[in-house]
Amino acid sequence: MADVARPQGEQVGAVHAPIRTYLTVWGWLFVLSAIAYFVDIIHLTGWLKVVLLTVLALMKAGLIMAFFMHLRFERLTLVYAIVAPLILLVAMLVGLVPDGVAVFVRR
Amino acid sequence: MERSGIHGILFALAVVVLVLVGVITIGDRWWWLPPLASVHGGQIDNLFTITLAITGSVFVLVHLLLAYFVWRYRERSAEQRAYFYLENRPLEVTYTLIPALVLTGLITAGTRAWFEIQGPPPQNALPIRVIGEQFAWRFQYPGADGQLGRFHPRFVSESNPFGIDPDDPAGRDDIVATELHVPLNRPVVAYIDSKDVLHSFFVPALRVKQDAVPGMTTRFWFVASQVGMYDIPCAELCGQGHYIMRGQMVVESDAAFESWLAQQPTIATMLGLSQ
Amino acid sequence: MATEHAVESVVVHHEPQSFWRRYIFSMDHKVIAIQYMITAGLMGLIGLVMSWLMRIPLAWPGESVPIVAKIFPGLFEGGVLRPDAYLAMMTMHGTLMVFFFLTAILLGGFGNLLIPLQCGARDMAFPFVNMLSYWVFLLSCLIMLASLFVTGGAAAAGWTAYPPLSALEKAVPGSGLGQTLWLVAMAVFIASSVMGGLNYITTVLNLRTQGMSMMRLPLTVWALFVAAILGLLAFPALFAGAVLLLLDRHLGTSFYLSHVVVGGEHIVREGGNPLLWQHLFWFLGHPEVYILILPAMGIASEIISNNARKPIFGYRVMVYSIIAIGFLSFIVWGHHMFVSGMNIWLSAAFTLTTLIIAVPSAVKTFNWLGTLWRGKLRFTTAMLFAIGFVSTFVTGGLTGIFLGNPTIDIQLHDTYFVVAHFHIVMATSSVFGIFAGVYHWFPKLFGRMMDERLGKLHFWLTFLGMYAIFFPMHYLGFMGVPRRYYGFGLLQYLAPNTQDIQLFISVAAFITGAAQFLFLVNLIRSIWWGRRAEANPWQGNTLEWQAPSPPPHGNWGEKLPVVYRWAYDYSVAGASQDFIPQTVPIEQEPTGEPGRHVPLPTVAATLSGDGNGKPLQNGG
Amino acid sequence: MVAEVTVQQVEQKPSWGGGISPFGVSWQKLMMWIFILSDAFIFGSFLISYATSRASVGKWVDTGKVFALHIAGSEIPLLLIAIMTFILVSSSGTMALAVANAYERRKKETVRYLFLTMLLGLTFVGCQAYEWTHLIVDYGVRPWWNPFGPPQFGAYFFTLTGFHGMHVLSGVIYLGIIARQVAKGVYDRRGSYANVEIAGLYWHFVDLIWVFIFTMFYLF
Repeated sequence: MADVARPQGEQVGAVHAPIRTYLTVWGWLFVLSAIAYFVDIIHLTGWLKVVLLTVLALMKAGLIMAFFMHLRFERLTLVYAIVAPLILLVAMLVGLVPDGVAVFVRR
Repeated sequence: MERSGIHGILFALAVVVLVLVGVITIGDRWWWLPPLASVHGGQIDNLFTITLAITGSVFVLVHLLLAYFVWRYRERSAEQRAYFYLENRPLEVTYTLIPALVLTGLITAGTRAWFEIQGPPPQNALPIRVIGEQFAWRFQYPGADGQLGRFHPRFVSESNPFGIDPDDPAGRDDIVATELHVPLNRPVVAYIDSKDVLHSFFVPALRVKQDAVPGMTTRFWFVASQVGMYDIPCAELCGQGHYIMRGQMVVESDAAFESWLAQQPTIATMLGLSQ
Repeated sequence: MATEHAVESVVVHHEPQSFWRRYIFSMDHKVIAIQYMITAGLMGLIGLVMSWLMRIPLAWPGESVPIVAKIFPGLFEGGVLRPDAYLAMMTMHGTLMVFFFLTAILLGGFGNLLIPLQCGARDMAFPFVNMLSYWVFLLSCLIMLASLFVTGGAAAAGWTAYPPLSALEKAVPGSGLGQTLWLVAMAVFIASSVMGGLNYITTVLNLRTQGMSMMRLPLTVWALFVAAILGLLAFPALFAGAVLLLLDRHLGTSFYLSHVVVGGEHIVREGGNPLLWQHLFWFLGHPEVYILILPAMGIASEIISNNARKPIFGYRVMVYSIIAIGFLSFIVWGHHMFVSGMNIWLSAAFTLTTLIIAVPSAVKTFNWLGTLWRGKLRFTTAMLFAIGFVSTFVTGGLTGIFLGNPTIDIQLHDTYFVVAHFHIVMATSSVFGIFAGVYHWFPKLFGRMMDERLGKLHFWLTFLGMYAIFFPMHYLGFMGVPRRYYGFGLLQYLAPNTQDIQLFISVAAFITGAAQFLFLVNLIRSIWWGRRAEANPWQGNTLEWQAPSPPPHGNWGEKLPVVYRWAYDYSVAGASQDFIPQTVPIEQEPTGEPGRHVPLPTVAATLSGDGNGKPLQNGG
Repeated sequence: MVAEVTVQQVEQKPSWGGGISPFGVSWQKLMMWIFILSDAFIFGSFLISYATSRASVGKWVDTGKVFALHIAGSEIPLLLIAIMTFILVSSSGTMALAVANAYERRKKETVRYLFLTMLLGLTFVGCQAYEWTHLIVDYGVRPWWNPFGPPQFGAYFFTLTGFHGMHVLSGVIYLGIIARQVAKGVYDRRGSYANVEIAGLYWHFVDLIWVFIFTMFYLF
């Protein structure tokens, strides 16, 4: 009965992870941040560094969104609705940064 | 409800008049592009005409259909009933595909011309620097070494209004002018700079337009094909005097060009430096 | 993973009693809609007067107009509009019209009015934020208007505010405090529109009533929904750009600026990139024009279907094209920058996306024609504006194909051709959508009818007038007349008769502008003295017509309406009337909803003209 | 029993059919998500502007050196930033624990973790204040100038970290309000701790943005 009384559509018996999971994710975030830090201080350069750091950042972002922000336990449609628009930021990146390079060339 | 059919008839009539006005004034070229005076402009004008023909036909077709439907299917009696009709897949697919195909053609033609026009200039092109400022154009020609001296706004001063680097040896023999002269039928590449805000180097007769951006150099190359005097208005809002920012361009024979160039001052004389 | 009904938990509102709570600090979406419409309408009127002022020196260069000069003493000198005042008027006209009139009235006004009513909700998801959104919008209006009265005058760098012109105080008189206020007002406006957008999107997603599936939503809601998403994702780019520009102006940073010399004075900055602003601005700017046109499309679709007494032709395709246009509008921004010095490969990519976006637009046009075909067309004023919309949308849309082609754009960029193009496709068409909407939904809002005869006179003057103003502008564009020019005296390549065209345009603008006062008179008269309207004066199907006129706070009585069918069951075979409201159960009346109704009439039946069992009386 | 019946009935309805939340989230949570999306575009615009400017400037600054800490005579690159990252990630963890406790309606634990999160958030802002002071006073970095190279470095440093810091600070205030509500038992009476989860979304988002600022501004 208490469940029925919950107002405003809070999830009835919402699925969520045990606290252990949060701690594990937390741990991984530290590990990934540490790796990113070491990638920088061992003076890796060039494309390898860019690719590595980007992948690490995306992995961290994925972990935060999936577990901390709970997307792992939401309907897939919500996940799509949130992740899909971010493609436009990629479009923005693709539109702007080459132009920054072009400006550099034409200085 | 009052009878409203008369407005359908009027609307149909108005649309037909609109179509007629459009077709007559544009088809008969009452007002048209300035006479062409450059080689690459031919491509622009061709594409313009083709696009005009296509869009013009669609304009006429759609408006005539609109006029016909509005006139034909206006409400005439209370018992009349509209025809229930949901959709027609083949028809909808057709009128999705046809515009898509036509547009693909236009994209292909357009980008092809674009890369030709914007592509690298020929080796023998005459480099000219175009400098925009509030509210005038200035021009710099290479001297005997065929190289333009460096430009940067930080060199601008009362004695050096062109902002040419006085220490750049390539600039000493450069020639400066406030009027643009270009030789006929010879490729010219304009390196466009700005001292202050955005400007746009626009020569309507030559179908040339390229923004001048402070902090970077833009480029446009062309071949003038008609002798004459042409206006260079500024096409990017640049301040209060935007409307009076107008340069003069003269297209003349090689000989006339060379003799004109010989009369213009060099950077060295302007700055009181030795050649 | 089940949830309870979000809608049922919304408490039934009680009509607040005090005047202030009811009409001023109201959280009722309809009152907020009216507040938005009035405020935005006033901004539109101011924008209109500004366009008149601009047209004076263009028609009569250098001539003194002492009467007007007396009304606006700050802008005139010796009876002639000053060049810097011309630029300020031009800038403010664009800004006010695009953001403070069209965006505000379409999303704030029609969005607020139609989304809850047509979804079958009692109100917006978060009425308080909705109210806040209006007050923040009003604040941004006041800041923007205040900029007209500061030293140096209002911003004068164009509505696009390209730096360095907009970043340097010395570059143009309006680039002082006026430009700062412009940027601040825009930032505040963006905050307001984000608050609005949150509500619109959430309401459409979560607060639809039972049975109102996405594919049963009226096209108006679809269009407003997609437009709200565009605003929510595109405005942030301008917000970021505006913050950077403010820092460039007041903190000495070099985001957009490099070393320049203005008026003989060296301004020492280093390494900035003016193109960055253009990218950020147009990343908003292009979706923005679709924020303006999509709701107008939705309104036109709704009104055309209603007055043709026919279902909208190809509903599903209409929905898909709204979505496609919405998505594509984000990746075409670079076509504003073909001659800006942008990377030429990017230009080619943007050409591709730009011309692709023409396809769904074309499809929509043909679908409107398909809706008119064999309808029973009733020419209410709203309908006239809606078909006027179709005409102007086609005319203006087609000229976009020239400008989307970088090669042709070399010649036409920043000429009057561009001005003609966007004024017809975006400004005129949106305005027609707005007028159509006001004439159509006025009875619902105020419980009274507008005067149809005055309305029709208004339509004819506006329709002919808009074409008289903007069609000849294409000719000026052909001839290479640059835009944003205060005068053309120095340009020798222009034929002398360009001046005649300018004069013609100005006169047409004065008349068309004056005709808008007919609308104003009609509006004010009808609010108090109009004929009483019944609940469903246009025999419409959508939910708002099932509520009383005007609907009470909370819209519906005790129970929310339940939806059994789509919004376009007009002239269904075998039905007792030529319309069936969405709340009528399937057992009572047949439905034509795609996918669940009787099979489509065969081709033979189509040709013989009675595929519905009922012959067309005069129309077949 | 009653609850089960309701669930079954609701599940039979199509999720997009109206009268039901298609995403299975309340409108409050949905609104927060949409707001986050919009805010992500602001940060995205800033970060992409930064990338563009950096591409057009060419040379950049050795961030490892600038943000190094000197401890016991040796220079450890980016140490302060590493510590800040540690703090912010920790705060995300405590926030997650607060939300997890809120699901179980453990009032005291929820408040405790919320306070811990706020504390870590304030520490982060404190570190940032230290970093700003260090750069401004010791190195003379200004938005319009810096001793290391292109002025855009200072400009973007202050813009990005300032805007992010403002988000952290408003997050602390937001969490404070929520914690107060929890402590006062408002959510117990309402029977729903959903607001804690929604506040958590915002907090994690601020952490998420830091991941990208950390990577793009400090490490690249």
